[in-house]
Amino acid sequence: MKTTVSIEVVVLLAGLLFALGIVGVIIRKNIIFMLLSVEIMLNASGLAFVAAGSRWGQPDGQVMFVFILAMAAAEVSIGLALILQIYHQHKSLDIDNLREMNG
Amino acid sequence: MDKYLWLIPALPLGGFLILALAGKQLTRASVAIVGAGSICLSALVTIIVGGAFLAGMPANAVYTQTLWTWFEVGEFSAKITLTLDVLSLVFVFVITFIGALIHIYSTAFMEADRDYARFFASMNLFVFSMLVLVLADNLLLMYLGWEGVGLCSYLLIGFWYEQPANGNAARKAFTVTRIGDAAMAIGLFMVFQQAGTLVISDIGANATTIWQPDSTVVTITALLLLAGGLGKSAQLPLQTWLPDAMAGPSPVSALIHAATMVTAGVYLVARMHAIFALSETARLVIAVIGAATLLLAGLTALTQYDIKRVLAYSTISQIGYMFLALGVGAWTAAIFHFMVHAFFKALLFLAAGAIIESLHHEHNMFKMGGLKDKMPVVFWTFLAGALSLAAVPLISAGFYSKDQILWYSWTANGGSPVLWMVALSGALITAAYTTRMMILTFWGESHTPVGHLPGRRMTMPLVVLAVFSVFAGFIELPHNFGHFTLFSDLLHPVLPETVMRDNIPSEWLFQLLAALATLSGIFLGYHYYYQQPARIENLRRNGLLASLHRFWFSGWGFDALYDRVLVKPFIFISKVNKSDVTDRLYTGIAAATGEMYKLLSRTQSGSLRWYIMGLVVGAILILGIQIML
Amino acid sequence: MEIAFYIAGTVALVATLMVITRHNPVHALLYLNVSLLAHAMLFYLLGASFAALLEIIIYAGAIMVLFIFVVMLLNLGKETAEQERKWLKPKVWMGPTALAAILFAEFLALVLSSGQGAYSPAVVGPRELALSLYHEYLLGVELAAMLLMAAVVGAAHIGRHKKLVLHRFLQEEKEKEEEKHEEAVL
Amino acid sequence: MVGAVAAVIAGEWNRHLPRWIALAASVTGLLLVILLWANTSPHSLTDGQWLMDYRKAWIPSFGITFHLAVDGLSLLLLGLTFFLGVLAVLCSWDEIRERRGFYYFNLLWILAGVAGVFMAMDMFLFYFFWEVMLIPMYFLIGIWGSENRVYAAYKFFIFTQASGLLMFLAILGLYFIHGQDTGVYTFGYFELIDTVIPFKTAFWLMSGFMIAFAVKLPVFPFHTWLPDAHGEAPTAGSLILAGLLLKTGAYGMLRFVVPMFPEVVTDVAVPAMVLGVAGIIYGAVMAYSQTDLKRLVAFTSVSHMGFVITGIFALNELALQGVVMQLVTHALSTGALFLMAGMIKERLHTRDIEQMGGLWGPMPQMGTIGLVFAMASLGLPGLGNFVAEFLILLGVFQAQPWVTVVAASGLIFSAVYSLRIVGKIFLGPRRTMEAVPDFSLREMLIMAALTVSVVWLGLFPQPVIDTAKPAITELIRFMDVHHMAADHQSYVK
Repeated sequence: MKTTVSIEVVVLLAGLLFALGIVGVIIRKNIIFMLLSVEIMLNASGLAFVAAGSRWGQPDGQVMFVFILAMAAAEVSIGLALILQIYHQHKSLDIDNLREMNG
Repeated sequence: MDKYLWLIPALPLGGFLILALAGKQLTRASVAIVGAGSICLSALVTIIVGGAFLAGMPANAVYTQTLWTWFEVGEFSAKITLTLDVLSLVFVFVITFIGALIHIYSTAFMEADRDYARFFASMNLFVFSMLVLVLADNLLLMYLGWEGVGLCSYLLIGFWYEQPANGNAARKAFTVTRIGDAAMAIGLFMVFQQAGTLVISDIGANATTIWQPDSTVVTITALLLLAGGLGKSAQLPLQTWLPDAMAGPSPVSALIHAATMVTAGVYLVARMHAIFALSETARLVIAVIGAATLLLAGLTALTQYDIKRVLAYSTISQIGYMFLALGVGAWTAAIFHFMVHAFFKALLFLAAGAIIESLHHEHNMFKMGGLKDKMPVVFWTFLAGALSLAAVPLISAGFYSKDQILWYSWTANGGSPVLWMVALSGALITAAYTTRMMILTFWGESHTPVGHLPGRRMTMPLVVLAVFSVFAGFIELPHNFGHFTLFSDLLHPVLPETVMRDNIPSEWLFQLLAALATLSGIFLGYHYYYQQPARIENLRRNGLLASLHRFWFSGWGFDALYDRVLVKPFIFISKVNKSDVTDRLYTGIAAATGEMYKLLSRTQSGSLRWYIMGLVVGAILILGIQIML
Repeated sequence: MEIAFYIAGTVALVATLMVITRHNPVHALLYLNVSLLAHAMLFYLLGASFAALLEIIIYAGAIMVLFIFVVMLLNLGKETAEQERKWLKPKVWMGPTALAAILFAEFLALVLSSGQGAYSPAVVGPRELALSLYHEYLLGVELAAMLLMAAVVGAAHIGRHKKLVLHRFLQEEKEKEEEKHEEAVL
Repeated sequence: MVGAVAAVIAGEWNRHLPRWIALAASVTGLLLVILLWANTSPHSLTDGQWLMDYRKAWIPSFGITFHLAVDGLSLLLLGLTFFLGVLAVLCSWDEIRERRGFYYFNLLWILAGVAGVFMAMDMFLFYFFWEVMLIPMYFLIGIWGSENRVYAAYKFFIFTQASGLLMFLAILGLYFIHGQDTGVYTFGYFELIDTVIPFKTAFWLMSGFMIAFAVKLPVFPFHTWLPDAHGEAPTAGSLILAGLLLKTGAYGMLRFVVPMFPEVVTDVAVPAMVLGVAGIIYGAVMAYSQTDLKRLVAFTSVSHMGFVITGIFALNELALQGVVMQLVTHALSTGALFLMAGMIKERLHTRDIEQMGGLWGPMPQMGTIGLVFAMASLGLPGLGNFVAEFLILLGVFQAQPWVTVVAASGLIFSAVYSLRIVGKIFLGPRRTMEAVPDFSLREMLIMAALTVSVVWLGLFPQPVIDTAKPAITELIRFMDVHHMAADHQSYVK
């Protein structure tokens, strides 16, 4: 059960996942995929927190993860509600079609 | 008598104020009375004060009268002080006397003009300024008069302001002389810095202790002051304004641009002789400039058509003689020539004015002719002036004054054979163009009918001046003519004796040569313009001579040169930069802000992906900075 | 047991990569689920067993179900996949990927420069976690609760009520436009 | 006495009634100043620099006092302020037809601000007045200006406000340095003036002040707001702007920059003079090419103010006296030219000098007066400007001969543009056939007052010089003391 891992590797893994999440957010035009990518990013940061907490043997990392979880739940519920709404109004999930500002 | 000194300039000033403030309400007659009367009174006061001055010469040979302190800062102090010595007396006499005659002449000449009062106001102001100039006891007050005459000259050249050409001529006159004035102002600063005062007599008294002879400082100071003189006296290289200044009414040309103002430079150099005496270089420069100017202007005068332009160039040329005399150290000769020149040149201008008016404002000499019998008074008086200008031996005043200069240009300490040669050829040219002018105007066929003859008020001053132009020469006779030196004796309290070189040749020879030059000049003019006018045409056909003629006619191309080198670039720079380049900097900042705003507002596109990109880039930057640090 | 860690890490990475590159939303969701399970494994290996449980129950269980519901509700199927295929071109993803790579490289540089050694993670059990959560972070818990509450209300509000109203308006507008169009044609 | 002057200023703040009240207020101010001058000039000029002193705590917790004092320099400028104030009210008598109350309110407010600037002896109060005169000017340009007024008003406001901010920073810097050194936190002028500041800090603080004053003056690269503001402002606005607001910049330099930072001032004297000379020539060249009469006159202001800054940094009595003279005479001559531009505009409805010409015929009186002031601006002896420019150049020559030589070329350029004004407007053929009446009685009164003053200053400038003398000698003494101290220090090292 005992593992010895270097903290760098864990944090790097989190970073890599986070970067993948970013890529996902940017390259996808479909809002659902963007929301998924955001979830990935949240998870990655949760991983980093947990890793840090375990490094020092403190519960704080996990506490943070719990908060992230709560936030993710809230975010997803609102986000999905919005997606539904958007889809009904615009018949599309293309983020570029949804621009209404005249930039 | 010295407490009446202030009256001399005050009278014209009073005339000016009355005319300027109330000129509209006055009738023409009263304008004439105020305008001319103030000057006549001033002339009268001059004669009385001058007589008293000469009769009971005070110990230090000056009358001074301090009116009030102008301003006083620290160690600098300028007072409004008038001072009369023999040098200024000569000038004051010439100014008021000739001025009075010219004013009388003008009352008739300007009779028909709309702005009668304005004319006399300006003329009175001019006389006032000129009197302040010559009576000033310090250089600053002199500068006041100096600029004042410039202003009046401007006003009077541009008197007929409706024609743009007149306005331009006026502007040119003021600007060109102003260049000299600016140099002179710097000269004043140098004088003050070194001498600690601007009072002329103090400078004169202490000059040798203040400056090392022939030091660079004194040379520069002298040259800067000289620059002022060159501007006012229309000497090389600032001579271009004077011919154009003939746009003004003829009495103006007579008073300002022949008799008085243009000789202010001569007065300045004579007045500051203490400084100039200390610098060999400066005097050489004066002499060379004088010689060059007299030759150049003489040759130009030979080619002009406009009678007033001929006279203008001859004025430049004659003042060149005065500068030559000053340069070689013949101070009194210069002043003598100034006085004689003032008489005959004023006469010539007034007579020319009379002719021009009679011929319906015809200036071209080639369209005159045959006036000898039609206008006898004008003819005879003009002849008297012309004789003097040409310096016909023995019978004209011009001969005595000019001969003296010729003589000194070789024999005085600063003289040299080259200068003499130039002066002699100048005499020949002078005689030639004078003859040409006389013949074209008075002999030959009549080309333009004579309108009306000048009245009494115009001819009277002509006659008086003619008498003076003939007889004024006799107050100073050459050494071998009985050595009668009334004039130079008079001036000696102020101006030093002319220092002569050793082993000088006989004066007879010089007089003979000068007379010969004059006569041959007359002969040349007579030959080409009276006997065989066809020859002129032949000469003109020669390509080389024709282009030379054009070159001389244009005043040796100075106008074009200045136009090209100074005026055009100035206007170009000025026009190019009309909307102010430095403003670009600030509008640039404003425009950049505007651009930034547009750029940033473009980023507010509503596109989520862009926002996230922005976030990522920001994160990259922040992390990058952290790595760098 | 390091090998388990590395395997789990690799699985998480690969699954995530698949998530962001899939065209079909359902596939992507399934990969995300795999990824989340791999995360749970990682948490467990790092000694955070409670977190691992939560990850499985809430994330992989509840949240993913939400997603799937939505996908189903919107009936996202083959057309969406086609669309996604058209959008996802190298030209589109090259730039962001490069940016992310740079960001990661910087992150790498920073992490590696800190020089932390290897360690064996301590097990932090649910008990400590609960103590900490309801003691030190009580305020945070309350806030999270409020957040969830707000999310529930908000989701309900956005998802249902407004939709209908706006939807009807839109339809009415459309109808009006069509009528106008017909009039214009006639 | 002091209270009365202060009361006038305070009283002016809330006048909303139209022109008579404005006239009355400014005339009262003028009379008070004249009275003060007459009362104090014979005896107290010799002893002590300050003629009046009025101090009252304002915000004591920050060491801010309501401290006004008047010396010869301020007195002159105060006199000028109210004199021009009267003229400004008179000249806008008929020109302003809308929102009169607010207009005169602004006008008086500016006067109050300017007067306050000239008297304030507390840095905070000074800054306060400095801002007080700014905003009404903005309104004056922005509301009653001509076509492009909003742009001009913004430009004016941004330039002066930004520079004022720098000055405020410098004041605060001075405040804290002084506070740290002595433990006494105060904005008082007399306390701050003795602050010992390390050279480098002093340089930056001085730059703060300098930029504020240089923008106001304006010195060459900061001048670009001026032509726009002048061109668009109403006549009275231009008059006040040229006559008074520009002067506050010079006053600030004389009062604050020079005595507070003597070492730095000596160090930057030459570059500052070069800037001044650049301003002289640049302004003159620019003036030549302008076709808008008011812009033209504005550029002549730039040129004249170049003389001022050159003179200030010559740092000797001659030049400083010249600067004071220049401030007064420039206000009169340029003010008169602006007034004339306004009058011509009222008649011809244009400011474009290309469309003028030959106006001497119908308007000989205006022609004469115009000529007088054109001559004044080119520095004709006998008029006030000559005395000023001569003294400045003479003083500068003692300090830097070469600078003078270049500056003297400004004399030539000034002739060129002044004659262009006269030539284009009054001489030449008539361009318009509209009937143009000559001066009305009111206009004649204004112009006569200005003409008489400028001639009087040209021939009898001594009273002005004597009045300013104590302040100037004090300044010179200050410089000398610091020089000696600096020399002493270097010996010690």
